[in-house]
Amino acid sequence: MPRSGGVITALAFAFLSSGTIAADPLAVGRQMLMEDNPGELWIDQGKKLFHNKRGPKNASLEQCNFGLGAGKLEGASVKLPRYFADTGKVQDLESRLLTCMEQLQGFQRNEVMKRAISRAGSNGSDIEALALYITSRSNGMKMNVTLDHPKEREMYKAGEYLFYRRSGQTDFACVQCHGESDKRIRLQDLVNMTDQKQIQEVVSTWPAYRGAHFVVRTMQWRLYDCFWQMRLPELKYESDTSIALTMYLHYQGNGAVMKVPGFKR
Amino acid sequence: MAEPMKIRATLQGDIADVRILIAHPMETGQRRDASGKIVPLHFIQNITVTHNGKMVMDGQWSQAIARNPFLGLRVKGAKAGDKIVVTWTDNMGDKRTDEATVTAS
Amino acid sequence: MQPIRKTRRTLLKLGAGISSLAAFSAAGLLRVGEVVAAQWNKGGFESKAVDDALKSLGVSNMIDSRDIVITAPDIAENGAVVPIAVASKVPNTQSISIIAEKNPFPLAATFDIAGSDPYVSTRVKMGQTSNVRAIVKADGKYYTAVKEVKVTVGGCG
Amino acid sequence: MKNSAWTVLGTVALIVTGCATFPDHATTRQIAEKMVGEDFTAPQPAQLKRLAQDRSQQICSKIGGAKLTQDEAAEVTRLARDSIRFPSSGKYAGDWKRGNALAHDGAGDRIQFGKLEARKENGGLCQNCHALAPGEINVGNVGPSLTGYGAQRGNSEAIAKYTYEKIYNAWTYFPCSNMPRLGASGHLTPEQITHLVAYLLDPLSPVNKK
Repeated sequence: MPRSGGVITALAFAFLSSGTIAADPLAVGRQMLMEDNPGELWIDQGKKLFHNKRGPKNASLEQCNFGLGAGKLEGASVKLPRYFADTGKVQDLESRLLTCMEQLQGFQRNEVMKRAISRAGSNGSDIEALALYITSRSNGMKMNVTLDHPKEREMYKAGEYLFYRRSGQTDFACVQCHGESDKRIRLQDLVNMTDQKQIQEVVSTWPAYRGAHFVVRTMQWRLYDCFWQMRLPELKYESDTSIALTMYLHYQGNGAVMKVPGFKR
Repeated sequence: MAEPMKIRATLQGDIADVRILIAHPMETGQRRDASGKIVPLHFIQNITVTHNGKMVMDGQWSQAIARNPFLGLRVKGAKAGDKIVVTWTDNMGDKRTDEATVTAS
Repeated sequence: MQPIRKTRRTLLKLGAGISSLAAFSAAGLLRVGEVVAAQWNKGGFESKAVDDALKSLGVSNMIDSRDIVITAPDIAENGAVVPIAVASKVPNTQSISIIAEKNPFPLAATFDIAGSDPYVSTRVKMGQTSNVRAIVKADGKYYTAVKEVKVTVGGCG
Repeated sequence: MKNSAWTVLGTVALIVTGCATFPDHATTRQIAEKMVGEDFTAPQPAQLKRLAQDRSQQICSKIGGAKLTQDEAAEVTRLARDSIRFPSSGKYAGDWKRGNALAHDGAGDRIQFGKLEARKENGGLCQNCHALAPGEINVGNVGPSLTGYGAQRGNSEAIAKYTYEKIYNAWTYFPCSNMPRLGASGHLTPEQITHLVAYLLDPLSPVNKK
């Protein structure tokens, strides 16, 4: 990102000399926002939340095992979701975080969960900052979700099934909006999640700073918000449905090079 | 207590490309919170940037600057190791100063 | 940097009508090498009309200039974060101001420039589609350029 | 997928992962449907029924873009045709001005933070997916452009009836298309749909302006 400096100035004077404007009327703004992402302000906050002693047990999260061993964060998020023997469950980053906050720090899982998705225009939640910090430690690494355990394969297939499962008064499944390229809802570009390049762009950019909400959003929020827009009931935080969909999407996006935080309009 | 700014200062020739991100609500005084109460006007009014102690930009903002503000500028005559110091002050008297060192790109 | 805070508070107590730098120097409050920000242009930032905002900047006559380039999206997806960059090639540029003409308070920012390239990039809230105007002060004269930014709400809301 | 993995993968190391079997469709379905039953909340228990699939939705949930069989297409079409209820007024076209507002309204009936979106009526959602009046920027393209819809087709009774049916239940003409069955699902009332028909067909409507 620091290397991209001056692109905009260069752009400005390119316009000046040629008198032309970029063909895509949205592109200039998107590039300008992407270059300097306020989401980065939350990385340090997440780092503090991870290393500081907190909660009823006055402990840090340094002993949390995200699958590669206690405290090992580099390369952990690109292998998630995965099966964890200690909980007997397939967990994504956020549900694993909850497990650690509960077991290591003594937080009440339900209380943390209630606040996990912050209100727009707030300072964001602990989970949002932590998820961003932990994922950022895998920046530059490739998404590499595997399906070694039978439960992981179950989750993957369930996620695929759910991606295509239509219901509700809009008759929508995920694929209705995310099955074709170059489509938009109003002005918002829709990612074709059946296209490998495009799904890679998705899985490598969450957590992301959401411009309209001024906070960092996570994959759990992204899925929750889709179901809201589909007029379906509220998706429970860290539910199997959310983890199955994440499993399916992350696996489809394997090979994507992580670069969080993303910036979403 | 204000959160630290994120300041990048990268050398391009003899110009330091300075990019500043600030955690600040920049409230317009018109927005209502979840309970329906007006959130009071709260925004950065002054922001200064110095280069090795010399003021290079002296900015004044209204509440129209976006939440979690960004400021980009280009400092002439810079070299690696130079000090960039940024200070902001808001209408409630809160302020924050952070610094960065110019790095070669 | 605590002293600045104190001095600014003092400034508030001193009230309007006193030139800040002169007051500080006279009171011996200004330490050598200390950097003091410009006094905030209250009249300009609280103006509801573009003309009043311009007056507060000292503008009586503006010259349209192709040496000022505004980089901003033709269409902003999110009016709450509209990126705007202004680059000036007008010689001896002293300050750059940004005005979003249809905002309730049009004057968004003023940047006095000394020793930095006459370039500034920031992000502005815009309530609706509007002209964005840049005002450049150079050698005591005022130059201007304008660009329309269409603002849409976006999303399915 | 399973079979090709068996035949293609040669090395022992790869077989450890490669030979692993995926649950079959019936098992997957059972697992996933159980999740759907447990993983959502709603302010009113009755709203959880939104997650239940009707027969047509089940047929239309093909995995990986698989094609409908002829029988399936026929069944979805028949169910769609049978679902259509006409407005009590007997007129297909209502008030284009109200239709204009509805077409640009994307809200209504969403559930968030334990609350149902409080609205007098649901929006028509059209703008989300369709270009409408000429020159509008903030329009989607998931569905075809409707700009000039009436100007191109005229506003005969037959066109009005077709348009009404298409909005009421799009699957009458295009089984399992992406378009919601807005009337059949109860998202829009028959009266609201007549306003949308007028908006699309009336020569005075912005949609049909040059």
